[in-house]
Amino acid sequence: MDDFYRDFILDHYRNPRNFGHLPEPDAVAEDRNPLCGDEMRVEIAVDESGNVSDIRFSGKGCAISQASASMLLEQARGKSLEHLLALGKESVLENVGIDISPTRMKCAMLGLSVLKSAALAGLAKAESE
Amino acid sequence: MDDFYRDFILDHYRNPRNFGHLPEPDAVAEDRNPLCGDEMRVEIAVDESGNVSDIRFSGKGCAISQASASMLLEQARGKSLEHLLALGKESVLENVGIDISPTRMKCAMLGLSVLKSAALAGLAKAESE
Amino acid sequence: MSRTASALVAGERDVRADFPILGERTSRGKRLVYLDSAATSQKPTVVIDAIERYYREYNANIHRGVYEIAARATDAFEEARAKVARFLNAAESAEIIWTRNATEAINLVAWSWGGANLHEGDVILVSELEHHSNLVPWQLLAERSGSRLRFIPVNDRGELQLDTLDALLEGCKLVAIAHVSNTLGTILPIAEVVARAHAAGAIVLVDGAQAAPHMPVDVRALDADFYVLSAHKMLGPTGIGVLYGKRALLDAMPPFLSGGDMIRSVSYERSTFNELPWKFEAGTSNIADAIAFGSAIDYLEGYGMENIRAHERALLAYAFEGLGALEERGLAIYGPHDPERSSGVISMNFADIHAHDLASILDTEGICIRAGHHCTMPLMGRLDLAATARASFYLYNDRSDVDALITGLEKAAAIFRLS
Amino acid sequence: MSRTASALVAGERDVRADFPILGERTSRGKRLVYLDSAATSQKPTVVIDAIERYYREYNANIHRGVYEIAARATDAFEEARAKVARFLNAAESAEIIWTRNATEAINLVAWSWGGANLHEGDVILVSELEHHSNLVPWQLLAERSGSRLRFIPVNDRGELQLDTLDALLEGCKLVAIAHVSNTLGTILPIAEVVARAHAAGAIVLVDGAQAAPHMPVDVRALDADFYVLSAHKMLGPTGIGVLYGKRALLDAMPPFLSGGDMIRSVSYERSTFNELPWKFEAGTSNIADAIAFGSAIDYLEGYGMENIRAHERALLAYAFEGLGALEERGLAIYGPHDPERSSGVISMNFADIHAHDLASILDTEGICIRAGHHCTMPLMGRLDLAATARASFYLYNDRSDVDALITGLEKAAAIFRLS
Ligand SMILES: Cc1ncc(COP(=O)(O)O)c(C=O)c1O
Ligand SMILES: Cc1ncc(COP(=O)(O)O)c(C=O)c1O
Repeated sequence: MDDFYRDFILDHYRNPRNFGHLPEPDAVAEDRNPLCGDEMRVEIAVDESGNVSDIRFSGKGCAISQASASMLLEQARGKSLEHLLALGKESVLENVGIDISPTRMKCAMLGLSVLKSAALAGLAKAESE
Repeated sequence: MDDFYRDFILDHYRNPRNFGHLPEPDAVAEDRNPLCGDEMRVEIAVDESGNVSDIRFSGKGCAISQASASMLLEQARGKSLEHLLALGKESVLENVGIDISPTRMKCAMLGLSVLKSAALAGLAKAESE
Repeated sequence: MSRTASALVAGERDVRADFPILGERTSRGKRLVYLDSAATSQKPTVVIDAIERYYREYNANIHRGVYEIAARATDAFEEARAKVARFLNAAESAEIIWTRNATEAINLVAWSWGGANLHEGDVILVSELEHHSNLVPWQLLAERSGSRLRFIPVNDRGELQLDTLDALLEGCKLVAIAHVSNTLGTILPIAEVVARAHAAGAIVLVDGAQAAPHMPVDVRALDADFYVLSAHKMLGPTGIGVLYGKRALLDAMPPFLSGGDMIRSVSYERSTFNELPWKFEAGTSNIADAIAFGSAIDYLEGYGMENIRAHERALLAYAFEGLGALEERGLAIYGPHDPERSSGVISMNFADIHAHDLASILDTEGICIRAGHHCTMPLMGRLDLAATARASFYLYNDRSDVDALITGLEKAAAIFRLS
Repeated sequence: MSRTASALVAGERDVRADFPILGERTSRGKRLVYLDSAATSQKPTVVIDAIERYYREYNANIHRGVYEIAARATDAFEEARAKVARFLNAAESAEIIWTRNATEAINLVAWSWGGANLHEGDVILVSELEHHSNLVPWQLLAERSGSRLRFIPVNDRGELQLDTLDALLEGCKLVAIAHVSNTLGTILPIAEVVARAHAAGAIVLVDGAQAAPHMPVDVRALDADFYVLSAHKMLGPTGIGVLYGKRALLDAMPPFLSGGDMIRSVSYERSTFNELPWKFEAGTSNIADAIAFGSAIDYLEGYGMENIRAHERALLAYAFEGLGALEERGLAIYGPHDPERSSGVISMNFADIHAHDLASILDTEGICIRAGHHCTMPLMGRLDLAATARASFYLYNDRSDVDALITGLEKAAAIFRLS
């Protein structure tokens, strides 16, 4: 794990992209890693064609969860909500590019899981409209 | 323990002395060995000078508890209630005349314990009269 | 495991070698003839070693530890849960809740499910042969909730009488029933009881403390709503047991014991709770013993539950035959007296020898049996018995143990001068 | 035991030799630097051996067994209870109830005593630094009974503020409070809280999970009404804990878990209950682990609780000194920061390195610490912390472990490019 903390990871940790809040999000989700208590929130704005037009995350967490979320969200812009829902673990693991120990896997996947919850909320909302 | 079951023990077990009930007991007590469920009841009649004039026990139990009670009660007749209250373990152990394994000690002492409860009840009654 | 499987083929001696205690001698130099497995089973070396290995190599608290041994302990602990799920054929590991023993598992249901679902006038149905652990919690629940107990009767052989079941099920919310009687060995027709209970709108808790050790159990085939067991009766350590419950029921139940580990988030004023199975596991679990119970399950599966059942059935037949010779001297055997309908339990009395005296005399020969009411006082009353002497078998017993028992009974007859 | 005592005199290496796991290497070949004893302690060989001996030589169910090994098991089990009673200076063994852990002990009081004694409008008083296990059960009890929770405040260093205590005690029936904080190490002024609570007519439950392992505890000197602990934090096995209660309170409490062993007599319709302590012990107890906990107590007493306290105090002073050098690089230490007023716990954060990342990096060096909220989420909120990294000591730690921790922190600083 000590080789996990390379420069670009620390940069995403210390300068997370898309961090903060949207004025009028179309879909929001938040979750908590029950084992450590870290919280994360994802807000999505959707354009007319159902693609992500803007996105933010917020919360406190370790370098693994924050950097993983920051990198993942960079790729979410412009994607359809269905596309986000179909994302698997690999999408996170390819970004970090290094094996993550099983004890920290939940940290790495927190962003993915909240992102997918937000996408699901967005789809449900679209359907009910 | 196999040498415990000598002839006089088996005789007391199969033909317990003072077994049954008194028509009008002055004091009664019963108890149960919670570990095996065996029950025993002792009934005492007291004469004017406060000594045991008649006594009975009843209940179901193993040879150890029944024989021990039967032998003990034979010696209780004519004794004062105070005397009964002061009886110790030795009074039972001397009767059986052989070491009793710790697991069976509760069986051997059941009669003594109920006899003493009955004596206590008798003394309490005498006092309140 | 392959060794165990071959041991069965090669004869029973090798199985005994897996259980170190069976090589011990009593203070009188007798070999141990252990016939009290219904009270608690002996443990094979693999189970004892699993405990030792945990404490010597990777003892750590689980679930929240980042470091290596904590991860290893967490994996082993959850792997043991998965083994139990597979062993019982549960739909998922999350339906397996660790408890201290079968008793605690029953109490968990009585307090949590019972507290939320039982009300004034409701009926709880149990059988007349239940262990106190599957009776007293329901008495107390009835008292708390204003509900009433009813009893499925048994006949004089301890067999369940189902002709009045539908009437008994009227107004019934919960049936709590043993899978196998610990006092008589009777195997109960659980699938039928469950089907009829479900038809009447009641759910069923099955007390599997005496079944899970001795025969294949498939909770989904039985369609049991709850199923409980104790590890210590099935080669596992003391201090660990299991509540199986269907997810829908467990999900809807309020928490019972609360504290660390079972929460999701806590503020000063209120808390939200973790998902299954941890929602019901408060505080530090019995980590070592859960892991060791997983090893016990491996051992049992290596032997094969069908093989255990077959072995005990054969031993029971052999014992009934041998004991038959003592019947004319006053030996009375209770229960169905039929290896097809009993698990490996023989409850008896010998002439006028009290069960305690019998057990003491057998003890001098190194033979361990249980004497008393076997935590089924009401059943003893129903059968008009004060106490019985109970011999119970497991996979490590063999014909020589039965022979020793019979010799011991003959010695008791001599000591008590039976003709 | 004499060996242990002399080990202390001869230097600390010999104590480490009593703990087999401390001789293990991690997968990266590092020696184990175990600094997570507040989560669970390591176990000396004597404790592991006690478990093994039970299963290999005299495993049997207790209390009702007539045969030799059952008698031996019963004696050992009750002897362990007597050791706990002596260790805590209880008035009698009957005041010692076995539970699974401290959490279950607290829940027992919440359900049984709380159910019988707490009513609409009553107040339960806890402190702001409680472990979830000494908070959530009271939240749920408050909900069930209509009573309310109040909180004794702590200051920013995690020290109890008692100036408003008398006002807080108004209408209060029960105070539930930690003896030592698991997150900060703070030692709380229990005797004073008890005296003032009693004066106000409230009883006091003391959560001793972090105190009993580390310092002499005398429940009668404290005048605690209930005192709880977990064996696994004090050299004993997982799966066994203790509720101490004053006899008068325990006697008056209704039963909680029910079933085998805790009854006096049972009929189909109702039951009467056994005397203390068995009244609260339903089903087969965790026999092996209770006995092994007795061995842990022997070991602790052989070392001497005063000596453990002195050893940890010295180690804490040494650590504070060593860690001081890192403060200018951003190391923050929480809690009283004073060896006289803390038990062997150091909670910290290092610049902007999240506690989890710190723990992962230390893990690569074989150093085991805990990261997170330590089951005290509300306290973390109160102190405005998301998580801390916690190192905790026990009798087997020494200066080399502190040195390793400091080296590990320096490595983390390098990895995170701290200036
Ligand atoms: C202060 C305190 N109370 C209670 C507990 C709960 O202990 P257990 O999980 O053994 O029940 C702990 C353990 O983390 C603790 O530190
Ligand atoms: C049928 C039955 N149910 C429940 C129990 C209780 O098991 P435990 O004491 O392990 O909780 C037993 C054990 O004697 C049993 O035989």
